[in-house]
Amino acid sequence: MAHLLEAKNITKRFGGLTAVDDVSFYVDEGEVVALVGDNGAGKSTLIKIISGVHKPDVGEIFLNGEKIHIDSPIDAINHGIETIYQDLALAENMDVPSNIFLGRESTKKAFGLVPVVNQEHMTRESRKVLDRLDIQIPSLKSNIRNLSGGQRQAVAISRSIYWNAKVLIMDEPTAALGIAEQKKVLELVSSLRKQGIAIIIISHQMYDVFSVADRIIVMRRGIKAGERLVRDTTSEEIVSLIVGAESVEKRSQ
Amino acid sequence: MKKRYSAVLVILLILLTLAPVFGQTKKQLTFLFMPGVQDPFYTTMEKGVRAKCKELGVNLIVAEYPKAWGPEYQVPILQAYAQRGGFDGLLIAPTSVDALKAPLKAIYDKGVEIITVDTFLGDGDYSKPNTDYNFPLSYIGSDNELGGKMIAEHLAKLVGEKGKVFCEATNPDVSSVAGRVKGFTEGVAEFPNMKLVGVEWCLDVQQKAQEQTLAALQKDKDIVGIFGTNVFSAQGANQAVVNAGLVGAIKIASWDATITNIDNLKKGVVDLVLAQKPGEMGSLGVEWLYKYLTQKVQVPKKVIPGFEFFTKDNVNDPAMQQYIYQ
Amino acid sequence: MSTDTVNQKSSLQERLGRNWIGIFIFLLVLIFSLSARAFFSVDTAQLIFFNGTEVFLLGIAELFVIITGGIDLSVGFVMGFSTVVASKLIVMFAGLGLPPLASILAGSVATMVIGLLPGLVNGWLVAYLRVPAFIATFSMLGVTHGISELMTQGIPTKNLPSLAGMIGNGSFLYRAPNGALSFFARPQVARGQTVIAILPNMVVFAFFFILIFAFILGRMKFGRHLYAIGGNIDAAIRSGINVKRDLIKAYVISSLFASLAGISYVMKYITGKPDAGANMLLEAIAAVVIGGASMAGGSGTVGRTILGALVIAILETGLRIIGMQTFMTYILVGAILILAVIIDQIFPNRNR
Amino acid sequence: MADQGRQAARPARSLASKGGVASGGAAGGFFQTPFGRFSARNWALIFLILMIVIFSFAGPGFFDIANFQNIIHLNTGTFLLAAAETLVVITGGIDLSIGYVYGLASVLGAKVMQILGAGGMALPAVIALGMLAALLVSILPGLGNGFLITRFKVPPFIATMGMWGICNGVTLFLSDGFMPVMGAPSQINDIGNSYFLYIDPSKSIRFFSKPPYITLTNIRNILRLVPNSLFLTLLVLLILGFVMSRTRFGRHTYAIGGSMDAAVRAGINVDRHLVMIYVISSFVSGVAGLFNLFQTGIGNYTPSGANYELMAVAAVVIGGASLTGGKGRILGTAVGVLVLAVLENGLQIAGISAFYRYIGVGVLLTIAVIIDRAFPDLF
Repeated sequence: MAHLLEAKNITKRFGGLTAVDDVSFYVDEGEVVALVGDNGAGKSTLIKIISGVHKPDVGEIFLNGEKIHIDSPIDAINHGIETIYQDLALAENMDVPSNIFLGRESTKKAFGLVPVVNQEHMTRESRKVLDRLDIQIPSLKSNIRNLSGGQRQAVAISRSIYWNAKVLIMDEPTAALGIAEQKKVLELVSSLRKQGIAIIIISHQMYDVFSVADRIIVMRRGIKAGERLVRDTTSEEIVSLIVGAESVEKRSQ
Repeated sequence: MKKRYSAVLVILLILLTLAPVFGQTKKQLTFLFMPGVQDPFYTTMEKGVRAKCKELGVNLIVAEYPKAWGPEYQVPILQAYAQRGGFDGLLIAPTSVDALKAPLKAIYDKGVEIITVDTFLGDGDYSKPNTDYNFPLSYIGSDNELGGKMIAEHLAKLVGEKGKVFCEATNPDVSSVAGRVKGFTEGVAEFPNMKLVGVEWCLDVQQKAQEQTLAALQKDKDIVGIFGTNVFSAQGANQAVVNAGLVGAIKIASWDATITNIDNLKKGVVDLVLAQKPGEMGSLGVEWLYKYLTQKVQVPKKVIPGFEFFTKDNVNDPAMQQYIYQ
Repeated sequence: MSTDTVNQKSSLQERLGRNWIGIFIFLLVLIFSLSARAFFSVDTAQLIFFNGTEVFLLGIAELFVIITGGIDLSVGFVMGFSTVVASKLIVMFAGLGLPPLASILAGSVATMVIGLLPGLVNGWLVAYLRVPAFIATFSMLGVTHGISELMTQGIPTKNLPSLAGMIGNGSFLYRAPNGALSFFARPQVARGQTVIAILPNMVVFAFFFILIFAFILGRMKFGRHLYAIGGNIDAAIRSGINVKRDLIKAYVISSLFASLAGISYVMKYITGKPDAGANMLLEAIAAVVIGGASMAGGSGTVGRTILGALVIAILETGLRIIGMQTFMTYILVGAILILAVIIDQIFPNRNR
Repeated sequence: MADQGRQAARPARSLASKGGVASGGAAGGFFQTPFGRFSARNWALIFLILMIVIFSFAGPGFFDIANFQNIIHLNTGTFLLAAAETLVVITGGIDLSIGYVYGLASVLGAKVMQILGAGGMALPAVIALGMLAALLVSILPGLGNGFLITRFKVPPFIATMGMWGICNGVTLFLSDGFMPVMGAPSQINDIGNSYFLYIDPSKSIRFFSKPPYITLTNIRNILRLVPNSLFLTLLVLLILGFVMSRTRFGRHTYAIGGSMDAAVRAGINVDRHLVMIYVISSFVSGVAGLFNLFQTGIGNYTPSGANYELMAVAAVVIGGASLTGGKGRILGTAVGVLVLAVLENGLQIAGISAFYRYIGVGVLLTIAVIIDRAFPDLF
């Protein structure tokens, strides 16, 4: 069976620098893949290629076995690949439903003529998706500005889910959160996995990786330095892959 | 980077210093006309100046019209034209009684003869010795105080010599306008049953004049007459009366016979229009400059053309048409 | 400045792009000189600087604030306010029996001190009350306008000592036709003889202050701090710069230069009125931006701002001398302003 | 923690939050109560009502339907300009060119009418073509602004300031250097200044013009209601208010002002949207200028000291918008315009120097911003 999302032989160069060098990976339905590596290892470039921000110099992307072209963020979204960046990209001055529906507002005809924003419908739907993910937000009418970091993350995730994301890419989802909120977000990731969504997480925190991921891909200086199933590995092994200690050992032998 | 700029600048400066000074050929007389501000009054004056220059065979340079009333608008223009040079006589409506003294003196010192038209330097009396403003040949302009007074008398007749009147003026700094207001105030005071309820200054902005007049009409609902001291203030006052729906019930006297004012007179929005004679001022100015420069004739220090009054009755009179500012 | 090593690599095209303003000035001078021979003279050059004095000063006023990433909309009316204060004070001192020169000096110095106040308030509002610079200085525009209108009641100040006009319109050095030199006083010569006047007093006055503050901005720690604040305010705070105090100083300097422009106006036109600088805001900001500063802050120098102001001054006087209508000035200044920003984006290294 | 993230995203604000200014603390106590929140949110409205009450006692003739109609009639231009500016301010930009677009439309309309009228064309055609020309031309500066801002990334402040200069120059050229352009048909003046209803208390009601039998002696008894200008103002304000609050276009405008990034990633075509915003702003200013022609009968050059654009920004900010974008309402702006208008009119009628108005504007603006800072999500 074809993988849900598969990237083959991706290479991306910026001038003289090869940011991603011939990397292949895949993610399946209901699977969480963690992408780890040091700063500058090429993680961000890789996901930006998948989410349509950069175009690869070499390589192909397949969705359910079919080759797809991702030329812009909109293309990625249309293919069901949603990305939640570290800064979340929420309009802080607007309320929760407006953000979940941002750019895709539902409308109804006023006077049978003029399309107006259907706030009731949007609020109803938002409530549904939040309930489905078991997210508590006291008032949907409050502006994003007044929500906690975890709540914002939840809104951003709900937005992707509502629009039927098949693949969800999360860039450091827990970085700016308190301990309790980090836990909430990880629970959320688990519940998304149960719903059959493929998730790619970039994270620096070993704890996160080991508590939610099924598989770990380690990047180092643009290449894929290793790939391990979580149940077959330890955090020491992953750390040594990240820093490249193994190769040092090998050379010294 | 900086060095390169300085080098360019230095080279430029050297080039400028080495530049030859081109002398001007002086066969024919050339006059410069420097108006006070862009308005129909001065464009009419320009027509008079132009016609007279043509008649006498004098070259004419018309300076750019300043976009607003004030020495900071007029002086740079004057100086640029002075820098260009090539004129023997200057007709100017100075926009300040003080600020124009120095730049005009500098032009005078270059050998140019000057006549001020419409407005003046100092107190307008160039016959006094030992002042720093007695160098222009002459001041040619209206007796604004007299005009104001005459307006008051005409307006009094229109309203039956009783009731409240209001004055919409422009700029207290302009000698001519201040004179009109003074004359009008004195004129109204001669009628015991009339009262001047206010003087507002719109600073040459018509919208402002309209707002101020409307506020005055709101304050004193029984105003029967309004005097607008120049084009913009009269037009603004007209607008206010139209807005208030009181056309006809309030008599408006207006200074300056612009086309709009005359049209308004025909429509019955305005009831009295005083025409100065800007064309005549201009043409007199050219004539005296020419006579002085060619024949060394003694020029009177003050020349005052009279006024004409337009009313509904004479506005279509062919003899009066020449006084409309075109 | 510091990136000269990088610039060595730059192509000719880039170099032209970075120095377009110098080339532009050269072309302007060339075109005007070819159009009207009278343009190409020392007198015209002096006239350009003389007429541009206020724009130079207001440009510098704006520069100090724009470097910090702010904007000062009040400069025009602070200038107007200062013309009123200066002229009223001079008349008052003269009325108290002080000799003309003393009253002019006392009035000017007092105005410079009073002229610091609007900047102090602006700076306080921006630095401490977090009011955006646009609003704070726009408020100050209204307040200074209102106060100066109330002070004059619509009547520009009259009866200043005529010495003011002699200073404002005079020059530093005169050369009579017979070769005799005299300082400050124009020699008495027969009418029609040319006296060469060198260095108008007001230009000397303006550049005295401009050079001092060019030094402060370019060479002193305070100047460095302003660039740091405009570049990255967080970094500036974290590196221990007293950002609030420096911001206040920037606005005070802006206000000081606006009042210097006001004093220059009083000397030139022997009167003071509230709207004296009303139409100069566009020119002041344009001078800074044409001079390559970014509205986002962190860049701009005194020298380049002066060049920017010079472009405007040359255009204004030049168009008049060649006999063009001045509506062209507005269109050209507007177009050059936009062009300056676009060129900066094509050659982003220009201002460092 | 969350706050840190926000600070990193907006370095400009971090100074503010480090300032620990008292204004943040003022949010406690009274302002936590519903009434307190109401009064902070609607401080401009409360101030407006207070002013009306005070001026009603201070000046004879202030509290009068005729005077209120005057205020609205004379500020038609300001209403429209401020409404136009509101849209731009919500996106986080600014449009400094509107004052001169206003002048340009007025002068161009008058010029076209003058020329066609002199050519002997039929009156309705003259008026229609003049209007058309003014409205079409008023779109151009907006297109230019939008293009410069989106394509060349020129900051809105500079782009619109440059356009200010250009429109100013073109207007000067058209108006022969600052001359009001005269000669437009006088009928437009009647349209611009008449009222919907003319009521003679004792006899009759008439629409659009005064009863023909009225003579000079009883002209002052006529009650005139609803100036035509009010219809225009309401029309524009209602349409823009509706668009901003109820349509996707409005939502996207707020989103762009709140977070450009969020808008881009949500798939909004931000560039096209911004161009449209600047075109609307410019077009509405053109409508305002055209109405000015109908009101005054002359193509009026905009004096540089009038600062229409700055007054519009002032009204927008007093009306509760924030210059950082994402916040503002058309209705609030209308209140902002009324605050400025009533202040000026009241001072004039009360016989107090109207120069206090300038100071008042300054003080009100600062209050508006401090309230905005203290209650960032009230609106």
